[in-house]
Amino acid sequence: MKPILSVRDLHVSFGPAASAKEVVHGVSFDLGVGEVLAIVGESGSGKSVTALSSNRLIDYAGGRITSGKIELLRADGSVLDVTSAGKQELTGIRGAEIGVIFQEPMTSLNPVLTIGTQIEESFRLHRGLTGAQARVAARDALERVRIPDAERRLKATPNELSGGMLQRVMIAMALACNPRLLIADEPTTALDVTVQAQIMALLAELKRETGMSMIFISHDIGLVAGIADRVLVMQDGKVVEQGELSQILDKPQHPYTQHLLHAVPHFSSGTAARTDGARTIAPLPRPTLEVDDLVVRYPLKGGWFSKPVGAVHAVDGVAFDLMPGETLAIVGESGSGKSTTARAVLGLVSPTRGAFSVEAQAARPGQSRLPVQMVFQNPYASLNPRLNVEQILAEPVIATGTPIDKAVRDRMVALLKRVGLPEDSLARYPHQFSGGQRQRLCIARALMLNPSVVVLDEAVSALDVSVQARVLELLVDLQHEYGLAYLFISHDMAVVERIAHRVAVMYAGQIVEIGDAKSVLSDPQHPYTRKLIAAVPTIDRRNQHFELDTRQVPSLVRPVGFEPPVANWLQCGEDHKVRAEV
Amino acid sequence: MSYVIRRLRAFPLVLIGVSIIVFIAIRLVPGDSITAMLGTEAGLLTPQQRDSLAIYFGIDQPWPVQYWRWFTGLFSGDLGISVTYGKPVLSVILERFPLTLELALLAMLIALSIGVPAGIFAATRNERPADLGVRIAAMIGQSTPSFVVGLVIIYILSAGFGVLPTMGAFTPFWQDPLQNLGQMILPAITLGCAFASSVTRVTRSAMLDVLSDDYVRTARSKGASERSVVWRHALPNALVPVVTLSGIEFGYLLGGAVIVEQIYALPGLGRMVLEAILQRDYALVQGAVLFIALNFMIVNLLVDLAYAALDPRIRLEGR
Amino acid sequence: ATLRMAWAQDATGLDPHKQTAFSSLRLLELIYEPLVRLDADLKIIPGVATAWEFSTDGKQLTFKLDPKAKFQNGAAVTSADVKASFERILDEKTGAANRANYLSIESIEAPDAGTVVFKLKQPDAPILTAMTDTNSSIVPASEIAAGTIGTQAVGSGPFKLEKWDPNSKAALVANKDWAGGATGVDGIEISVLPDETAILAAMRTGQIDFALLNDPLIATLVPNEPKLQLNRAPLLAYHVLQLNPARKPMNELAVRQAISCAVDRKAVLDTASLGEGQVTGPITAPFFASDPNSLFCYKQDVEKAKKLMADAGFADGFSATVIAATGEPPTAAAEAQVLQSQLAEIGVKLDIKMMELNVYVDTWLKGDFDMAVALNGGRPDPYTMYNRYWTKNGNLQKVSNFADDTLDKLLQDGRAETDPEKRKVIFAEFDKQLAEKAPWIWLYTGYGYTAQQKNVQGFVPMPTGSLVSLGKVTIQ
Amino acid sequence: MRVVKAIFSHPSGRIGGAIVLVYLLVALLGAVGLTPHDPLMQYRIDRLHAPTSSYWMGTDLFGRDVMSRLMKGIGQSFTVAFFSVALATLAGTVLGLTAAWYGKGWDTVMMRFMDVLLAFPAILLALLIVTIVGPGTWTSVAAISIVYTPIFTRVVRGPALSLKSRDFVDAARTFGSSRSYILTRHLLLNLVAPLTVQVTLALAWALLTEAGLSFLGLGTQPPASSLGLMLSDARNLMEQAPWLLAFPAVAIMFSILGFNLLGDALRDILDPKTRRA
Ligand SMILES: Nc1ncnc2c1ncn2[C@@H]1O[C@H](COP(=O)(O)OP(=O)(O)OP(=O)(O)O)[C@@H](O)[C@H]1O
Ligand SMILES: Nc1ncnc2c1ncn2[C@@H]1O[C@H](COP(=O)(O)OP(=O)(O)OP(=O)(O)O)[C@@H](O)[C@H]1O
Ligand SMILES: [Mg+2]
Ligand SMILES: [Mg+2]
Repeated sequence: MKPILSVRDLHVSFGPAASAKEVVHGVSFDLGVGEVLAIVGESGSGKSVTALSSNRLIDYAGGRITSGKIELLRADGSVLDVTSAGKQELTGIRGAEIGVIFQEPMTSLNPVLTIGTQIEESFRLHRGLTGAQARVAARDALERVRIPDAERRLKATPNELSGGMLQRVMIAMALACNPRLLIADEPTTALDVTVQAQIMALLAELKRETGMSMIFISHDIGLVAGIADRVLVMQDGKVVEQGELSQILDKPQHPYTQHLLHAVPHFSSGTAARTDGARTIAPLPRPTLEVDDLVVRYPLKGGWFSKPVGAVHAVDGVAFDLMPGETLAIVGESGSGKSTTARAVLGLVSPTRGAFSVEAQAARPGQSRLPVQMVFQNPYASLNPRLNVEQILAEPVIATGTPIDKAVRDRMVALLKRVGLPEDSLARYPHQFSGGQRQRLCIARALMLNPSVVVLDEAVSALDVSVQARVLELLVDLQHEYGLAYLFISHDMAVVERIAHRVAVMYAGQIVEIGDAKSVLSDPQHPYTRKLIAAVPTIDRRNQHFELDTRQVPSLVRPVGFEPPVANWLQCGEDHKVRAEV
Repeated sequence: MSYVIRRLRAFPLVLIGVSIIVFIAIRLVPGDSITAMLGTEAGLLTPQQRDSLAIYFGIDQPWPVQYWRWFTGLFSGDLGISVTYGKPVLSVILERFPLTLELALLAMLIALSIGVPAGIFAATRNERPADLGVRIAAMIGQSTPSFVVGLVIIYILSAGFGVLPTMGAFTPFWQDPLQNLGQMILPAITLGCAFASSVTRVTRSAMLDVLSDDYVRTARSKGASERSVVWRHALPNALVPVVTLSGIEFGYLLGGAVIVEQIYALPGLGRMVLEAILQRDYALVQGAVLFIALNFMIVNLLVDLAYAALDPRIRLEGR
Repeated sequence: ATLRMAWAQDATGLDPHKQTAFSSLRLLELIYEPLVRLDADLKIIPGVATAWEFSTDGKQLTFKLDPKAKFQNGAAVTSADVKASFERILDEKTGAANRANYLSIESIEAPDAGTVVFKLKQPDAPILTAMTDTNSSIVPASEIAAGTIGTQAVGSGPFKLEKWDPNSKAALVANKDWAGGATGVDGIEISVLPDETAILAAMRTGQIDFALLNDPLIATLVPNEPKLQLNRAPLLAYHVLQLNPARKPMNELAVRQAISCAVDRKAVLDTASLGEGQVTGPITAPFFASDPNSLFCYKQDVEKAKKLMADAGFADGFSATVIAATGEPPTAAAEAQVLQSQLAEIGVKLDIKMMELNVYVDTWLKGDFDMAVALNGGRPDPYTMYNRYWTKNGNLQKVSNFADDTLDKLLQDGRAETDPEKRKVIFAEFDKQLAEKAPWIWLYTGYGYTAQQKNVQGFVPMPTGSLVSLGKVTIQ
Repeated sequence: MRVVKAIFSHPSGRIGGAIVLVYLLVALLGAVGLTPHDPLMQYRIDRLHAPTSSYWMGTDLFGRDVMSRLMKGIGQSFTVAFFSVALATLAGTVLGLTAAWYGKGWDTVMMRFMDVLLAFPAILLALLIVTIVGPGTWTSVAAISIVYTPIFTRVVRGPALSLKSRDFVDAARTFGSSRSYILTRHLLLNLVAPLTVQVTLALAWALLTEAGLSFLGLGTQPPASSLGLMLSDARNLMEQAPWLLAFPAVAIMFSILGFNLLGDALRDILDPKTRRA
């Protein structure tokens, strides 16, 4: 049988002809009817460019197909050479024969048009439907992607819906005209794990229903395990490996593929969890950081005279402690209060209530007044783009009032070396570094003052898998070397598994389960923890079916004076307790 | 709604500030109503004559008393009496306002109907000769002082073609739409010229930003035609800066376009205030500036409301 | 037909006794009439009064009113109205501009409806000329009593004010009851076009029949237009560089004379006004004026100037500030600049300070300047024109800052003398003295301009700039 | 230095930069007196002379060389524009920055005050200031800068508010960096780009405002020249001597064109989004 899409020796360049930069160097593949092809590879490897060449959307980004052939089998059985097709033909296949779902649902939907209008457009364009007909079709499309209360949602604008909802809308839009080929470009990267699981389930189900072909792009090889028939691994614009799913997962040939596979978590066995944990060592030293009954509330104002009408209970009664040399990971969905907890510990928001104490270790040279330092999620945003590295590293020192002398400069150089940055970095600016390097810079800066606790808020989430792995290794090494305690905040279970000694699970502003990593991850007790872990894609769960769950996260907004009930903890292991649900 | 109320609550404060500044400023200017009326002949007045004139003009009391008298009058809608017009200030202002409003609206209409399409045209031909042409034309339009444009238009029309709309008296639109438009069109073009140029530039750069946004790519992936992508998907998103600019310009124009009114002899607010300052018609200056400031704030509020209408992402909160 | 007329500046008010601005007078003189008027040769002709006569001792002035004269409200002009009008002018509470000219009036009597008798404290020949002023117009006694002068214009002149929208337009209709007979047009429609280039443009397109022009730069363009005609009349108002003799070094006679000698008056005229005017001495009324060439240093003489400066101890010159009003007259800035460049030749460094008109007036009235470029109004009678500055108790002593016995005496003599020829001799001497003492440097008199379509006929330009002859203008 | 290089490798920056440079050069020549004639010298016999080989741009009413006056006038106009924009930038930056940083009462008071100034018709405000103090170069500077200060305050306050909540500012707070350090290093330094663009735009407006003030006779004082004063002096001579209007008008147009092009280029160069890596 003829493949629906056949790509031969595709080369794509960007920029004006004279100074064109080729980013895809001779990619070839075939996609059979009803087949799912996964393209994996790190950021910038050319996944999107390759996929979006098949409907020539790259034209609008300034790209050009310089050579190669792309043949699309059309619904009527004819074959279209996409590389030489005219504008008319291209708009004819876009949407009708090739649907696309993009990575960022928040930005990929037009913010000023209602959901309904945007979905209806597809029907108008390719089906010639108008008015009430189009509206009905749009509602059906929304119902198809399991959006409850579809009629009402049609009138909503994108800002009124959550990320997961929006991604469903995107899917509904892409599938509106039953395209025979769906390109899903990292459709879940911007979403929470639990939401990701639902979207994946939905895609799998729709694929079964319609029998369409799909190109599924991802940088997470664990995720593709659930859906792909074939996998294509890309690096630097070239295909490095290509084959059946099981072949790639079980017998990876290329080192890069092996690397990707290594980064996938394996909780069930608990084998990957860190074993250098500190809790079992007796007698326990005094904790470096102790947090007790931390409450952060943001008042909500409204009405005529700006009276408080309620409060966002961002963090509600959080308590934990952190030993020297230990990593406590806080996991939870977006909005569960992880960052707020961290910011309270750092003194960036003032808690409504609660106490925390930081035990400074025996005075060490260069000890800062504030023994807690922070590494933020987005390494670019946390570095002032207009300061060079030397100025960046000097800042914490200047803040303590210490003059920048040779000793300080030596320490800078030493730290840069330690985190693996070239020595000549001092005079460079943040934009001259890659994402991973920037994060190392942030780590170096946090270490300038010899802190005892480092708070890492999503510190590796923005990084590529391979870069992520190297930064994590560095963190572990530094922890050993300096006896640092880490408060590690992440929503990525794979990462948590590799760095945490202990894990705290947050849900709606409260900790619902806390304990040592191995026992929490391999034997979760709280239903929410279970759901969270079940949602994490692993290569062990090939072509697995998820249950569709459309429950919403509970609102954190509470009336004035509301106090949550006192927590009731159940001990379920030596160092593992869970909150009892009432 | 509560947003509007919150914004409106700030109005009185700003207006009081404006009124105090204008009250003091106009009195700090040397000369007074008496010298304005009599010129150098004021030197022939006896002190007694002078005093009685001061009472006549209401400038006999100390400043705070004068201010208080004027300020309390405001609450009963009494802005005082204009000494040049011999009429209540409010009625003088309201007589002039329709012209100013119409001029501002026309100028904005011209600016938007030229500027927006031109900006889009340039943006969709980014860095190509057509784009460059539009941009240069826009910059030239923006950089020519309006009085030069006005003088040249008048000269060319009158000396070259022997035609000119009737000047001086203003015919309200509802009396004779044709004559009214005949009078207003040239001044509106003169003002619209620079205004359209700004609109073009802002539209162009906003469109360039928007055209590279993700949802535009989404629209294309659905097979939308180029026209629909530009006008339906991109343009509404690019309108916020255009509305901002138009709002600010419009707000300024509602204060009267002194120079253009002067050249085309239009009895608008701008010239009225200028004359009032020159005549030291204190009540009129105070009332007019207050009125203009109020307009400006209302326009600003409308612009902010327009944002929210244009872009549902924008939530109106405090400021 | 209606005469469509334009001017750049509108009247600033309607009270004929208080409004002194040139622009106000041009409107008010079409509505109101004084007792007597001036003709184009500055001779006194009947106004509301048909005849007048001084008593032999010069202390009583009697007017016979025109029985046909009627106010626009239909009432006849009576001696009661005249009496009430002058009493209003004399009342300090009114703040009337012309009051200072009537201080010699002791009482006003109205023996019958058609006769008014002014009793004077002393002989006062110039009082008659003062009465030609629009600021001495006769207004209805009833309007005075009602307090509506200034809000309603009810005069006895050729036109009736139908509508006035300040700074925009005014509509005048012919006064059918005008004692002067039928007017040539049915009415006048006045547009205020603040930019004179726009006035010219409007005249080119035939939109305007008649216009008042101020700026010689614009006026000189009118003759180039085949359909237009320019009327000009030499004015009594004079362009002058006022020195402040109260300030050093202008207190030195030699310095003032040096400045007078250093100035090339013709050049100032040629540059600032494109030669539109005549170099003048202090007195501008043709009947009294002397030949400028006979006056002190009216021919530029830089050498003499330098010598005078050296004599006064200012061989190296000095610095001073000269004030001028923006746009009033339009030539002021140009005059200041030409003078600046001329005085630089004798080492006088002038610093020009342009001021908004009112600021200028305020500064000028306080006498707070080194020098001032000014356009001062002229009067047909030298005494009325100059007593305010050069008599010892002149109201504007603060401005002139120059009290001089000779000048004072000459003016007093001129006032009391009723024989025109003798007065001429007195004022010739006054003219000579003033030029020689040079408290001010008189420069030139300009023209009053009006432009009209060629089909407009019957307009007579006047040295006072008056437009009263519009009453008889016709459109062919 | 890097910025200058970047400007000249940017297409519109090259043109804009060149125009501004030429103007600065001309202004400099005018300032040191290297003009074809003395700009104040009145050649009486050559009054209102059309352009000739000895007077390239003709002469004015007084017989002064228009070209020399233009050269001097450019310097004068630029002086007013530069100083007024500099003052407005300084005041606006300080006010905007502190308003954003301290928030609360100070912010409210400051922004309300700026609202008052903004709501005040700009040209009237300038007019009043000039009539109160009396015209002159420095009055124009003061008047124009007061008019533009609220605009700069807003331009600074908005971005400063968002910068204030950026991660690197939070990071600085966790180090305990001093307020002044954060304000200057983290906020101000990052405001340089939007400010620079605003400055070039404001320079263009200031030139036009100066022209407007001079048109109303309240700007530069004769016999000194400025672009606006030359234009306003020329208007009633437009028919006799069109060159008097044409040259200053073209000069003002090109200078504004130059600033606008430069502003566009700076916007591209200083914007990290479009900055070439
Ligand atoms: N509009 C563009 N202009 C210039 N270069 C581009 C453009 N879009 C992509 N590139 C380059 O093409 C290369 C491949 O980009 P592509 O978007 O296909 O990567 P990707 O594998 O999809 O990465 P990611 O996981 O980050 O989405 C990258 O090096 C990128 O810098
Ligand atoms: N300044 C604020 N005012 C009001 N509400 C806030 C504020 N900051 C945070 N919140 C709310 O507090 C809750 C917790 O936010 P937080 O940033 O701690 O979540 P998170 O777990 O870090 O989420 P993410 O994974 O998305 O970073 C959210 O609902 C958020 O909307
Ligand atoms: Mg991609
Ligand atoms: Mg967070």
